[in-house]
Amino acid sequence: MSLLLGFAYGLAAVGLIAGGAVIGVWWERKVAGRIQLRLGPQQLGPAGVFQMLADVPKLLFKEDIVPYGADRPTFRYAPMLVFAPIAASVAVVPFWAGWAPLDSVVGVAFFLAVPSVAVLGMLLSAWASHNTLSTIGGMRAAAQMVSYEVPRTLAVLSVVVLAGSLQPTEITGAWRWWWVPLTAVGFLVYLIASVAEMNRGPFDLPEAESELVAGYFADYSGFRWAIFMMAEYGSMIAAALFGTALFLGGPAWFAGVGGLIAYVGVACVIITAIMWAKWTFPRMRQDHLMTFCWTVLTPLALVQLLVAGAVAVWL
Amino acid sequence: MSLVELREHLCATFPDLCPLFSIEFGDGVLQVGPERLHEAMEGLKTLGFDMLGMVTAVDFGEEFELVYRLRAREMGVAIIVRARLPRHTPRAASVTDLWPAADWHEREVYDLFGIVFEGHPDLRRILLPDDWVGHPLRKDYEDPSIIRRPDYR
Amino acid sequence: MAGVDDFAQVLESVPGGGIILTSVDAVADWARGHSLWMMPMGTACCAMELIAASFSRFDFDRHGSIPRPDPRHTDVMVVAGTITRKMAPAVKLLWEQMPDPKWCIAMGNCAISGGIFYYDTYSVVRGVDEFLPVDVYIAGCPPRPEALQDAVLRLREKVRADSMSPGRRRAIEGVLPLPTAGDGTAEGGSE
Amino acid sequence: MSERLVVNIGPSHPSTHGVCRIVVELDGEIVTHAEPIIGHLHRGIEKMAENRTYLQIVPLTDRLDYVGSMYANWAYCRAVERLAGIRVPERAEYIRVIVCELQRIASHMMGIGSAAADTGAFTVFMYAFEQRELVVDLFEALCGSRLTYNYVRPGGVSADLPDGWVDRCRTFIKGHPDAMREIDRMLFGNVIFRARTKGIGVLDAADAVAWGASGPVARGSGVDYDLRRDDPYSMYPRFDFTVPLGERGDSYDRARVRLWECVESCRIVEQALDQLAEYEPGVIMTEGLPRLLAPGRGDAYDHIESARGCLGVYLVSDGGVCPYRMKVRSPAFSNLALLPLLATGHTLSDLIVVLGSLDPVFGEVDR
Repeated sequence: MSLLLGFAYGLAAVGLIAGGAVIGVWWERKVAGRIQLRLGPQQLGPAGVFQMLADVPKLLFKEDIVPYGADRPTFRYAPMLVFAPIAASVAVVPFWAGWAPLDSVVGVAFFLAVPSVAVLGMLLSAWASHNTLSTIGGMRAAAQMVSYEVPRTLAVLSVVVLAGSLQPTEITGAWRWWWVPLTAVGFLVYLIASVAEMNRGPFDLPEAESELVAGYFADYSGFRWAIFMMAEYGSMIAAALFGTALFLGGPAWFAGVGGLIAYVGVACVIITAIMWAKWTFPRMRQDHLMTFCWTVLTPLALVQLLVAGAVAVWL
Repeated sequence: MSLVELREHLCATFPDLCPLFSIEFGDGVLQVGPERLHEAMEGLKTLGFDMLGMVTAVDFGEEFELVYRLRAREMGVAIIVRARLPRHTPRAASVTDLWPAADWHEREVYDLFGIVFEGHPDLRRILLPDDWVGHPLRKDYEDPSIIRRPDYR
Repeated sequence: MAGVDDFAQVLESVPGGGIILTSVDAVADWARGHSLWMMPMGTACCAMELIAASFSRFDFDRHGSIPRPDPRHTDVMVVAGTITRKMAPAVKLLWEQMPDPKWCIAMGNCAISGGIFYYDTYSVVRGVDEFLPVDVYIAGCPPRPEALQDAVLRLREKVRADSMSPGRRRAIEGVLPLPTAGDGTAEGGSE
Repeated sequence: MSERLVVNIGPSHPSTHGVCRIVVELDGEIVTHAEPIIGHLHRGIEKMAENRTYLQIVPLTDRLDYVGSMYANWAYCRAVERLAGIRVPERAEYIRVIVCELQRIASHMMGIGSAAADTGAFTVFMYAFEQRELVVDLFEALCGSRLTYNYVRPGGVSADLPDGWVDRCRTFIKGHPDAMREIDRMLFGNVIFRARTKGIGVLDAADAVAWGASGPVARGSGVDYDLRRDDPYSMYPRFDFTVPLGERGDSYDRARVRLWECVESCRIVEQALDQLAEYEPGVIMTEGLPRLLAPGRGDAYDHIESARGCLGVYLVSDGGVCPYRMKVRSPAFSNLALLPLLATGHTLSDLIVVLGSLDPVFGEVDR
């Protein structure tokens, strides 16, 4: 029975991420268009909402190329290894007050640890492509994702310390409004580190369009490439939902459906802000990125953790 | 500085270059032989011609004419240096040691005219693929892929 | 695409297979036609108009076409500009890196025939159709961005007429017939 | 020393600004050697010119520097005029100055925009390109073409300014500096962009001169050299303008010099429009030019300050109706030769930024 339930959750998570990615790509094209003085998709449906209904079948029907010289099995299954951990990480998001699909006592640790496995998928796909630009992209992805784990984890720990629990539902249950000003820095660090984790915005070095063409997925065509895109958007959705829940209290605001709607709405605003940053800022350089991580974000997160810890002890 | 002043300046510093200097179409022109090219260019550089604008060549049948255009920013004057090379041995001394700018320009002249610059560090084709046969800007260049234009004028 | 053709033939022979073919064709062609992502193979002057076409003023994204620099993610290669003999192998390689189904737009006179560089030159390939199967030609030196957008809409008509089964491919509507031999004028087109 | 990774960039790459192939040798992410391989757009224009009449070459020159076609037109026409001894009416000279300064704006918008896109700031590219579109609109009203104008002809220009054009131009000139200030704030004030470009690809003034760099590349290094002022041609002595200079010679300065040149161009166009009003409309072509120009034997070189630097045309005539030899001294060719010097020792990301700051146009590099 629990196996069946787990299977249903899995399907729902994949559906959520796929659906979210479809809407997210459309929304991103509209947001980018608005920022860049243009309109974005227009032809299919009102304001082009059904644009992705054309893009997705097209990608499904495309030829599935495995380049000559590529390591065939690794090349084929690496995208799954990127997508699966990110889909799994959605399971611990507390959608409802006191309820999460996987209400684990170590939910926070699960959320922070499992998506990091995706870096293996990126490295493998980069290496298996047998392409120098992909390899550089994969290396950059690995360096960046492993480094940004540190400030991200430290930032989340400040909330964990305040709540005294690693269970996301308990954290949202213990959430008080004064956490927002108290953990504002932590939230910012979490958001920036998450953007770096999902290889987006000003931190999209691994796929840097103007340098590496498309980085580690440069040689993927059709649906395998779509899986990478879905993983990117999925990780954005998961990070926004989880951040909203932990730092802003998310589902704790209202009870019932209204709470869910408000929670998802705020998460959408955060996603839009992430897109806004991507289309405004230039791309950082690899060494600046690392310096920024270790000399700015990590100390900030540590200070935040100290402050939160002191407050928790004082209470 | 006007061209007349340039002539005086040149004659005062390098008397042996003086008879080679003339003024054509508002440009100062120095016509030297290929064997004295490098020496003359070196002299011009000490005179203050610090910018090498272009290196090119013209195919005059029996001879190639190398054309250099130099500019002196301080003096505000430019000079064209010409050297005639025999067609059967199109060789000249490279001026890359004086102006690094000559590097690509000389490669281009080598590519399109087949003039060999002695002392050039890396004389390869630059514009055409490495396996190209012939030097297209020579007047006798024949290529079956060229379609001659009917005379419409 | 041999495997697809065989599969389509088997489907044709099965009762009811035609219905499946028609509906899959309808979905696939609709999706492909509305999501023609471009590989901007801009080499020369036309590249400027290609850039302009996807930028703020003309905004190709309205039609669902976005330029992607990676050939693996694209559907239609827009050859914009002169192709020289040094460049041709690279263009061919990029074309081969694009996944099927793929289309090619020859933008501008240089890509059609060499254009202004047809005569007297030793290094220009006279038309990209010497080594690529071109679907749509756009005349102009360079064509306006609107012309490129029209080409994409024309290509959409061609995509719509496509089918998995060779027997079901339709003639493209709304295209001027070629003038026949001995007949000085083209018989009036359907437009 | 670790094993080197050889990466091939191009010839079709989103940020090579055309068709340039760069073979890069990497040690980790550090470029140890970069070799640009050019010629993928070598169309043999110089050979073609040997079989075209002097007037028929003008459209060919359009295709040289396709981001700034007016310059190649003008440089070629100046060489022909010098060779044939043609005096151009002053009104035509003013119109040439106006269109070429507008062209400088259009070209620099492309230069700044693509330099921004190389660092990932794609939106700035869109904003800059919008300004370029406004200039292109003006040109379209002037000669009916958006890109290849064929407007400046030997002896004058092909058409006079149409009705209302001066007012449209003034409107653009008025609004453009504000747009530049916006880009200055958005791009050059951005901390990431500054970190990406400052101190990257430093070219010192001595190297710039020795390598024959010109235009914004040389001026970004503080080489105070602008043909418009130092070898004045056409109507430029009558205008009051300053030549923006960089200090450090890095990618940031090269890009920023372009920005301020646009503002200076606006000033020049404004003065030119004021002075143009004194001339009677319609006198835009030298009287009595033969249909087939056949200058006497000889050769002539003339150059102008294009958006990329010193653009010269060298013509040799044997007395016939076609030039015996035409050589285009393209500034982008000389500037691009600096790439190995500037990029070595920086990261791969910086290589792209340096290439963008050199702003090559391959139609002109390869000819």
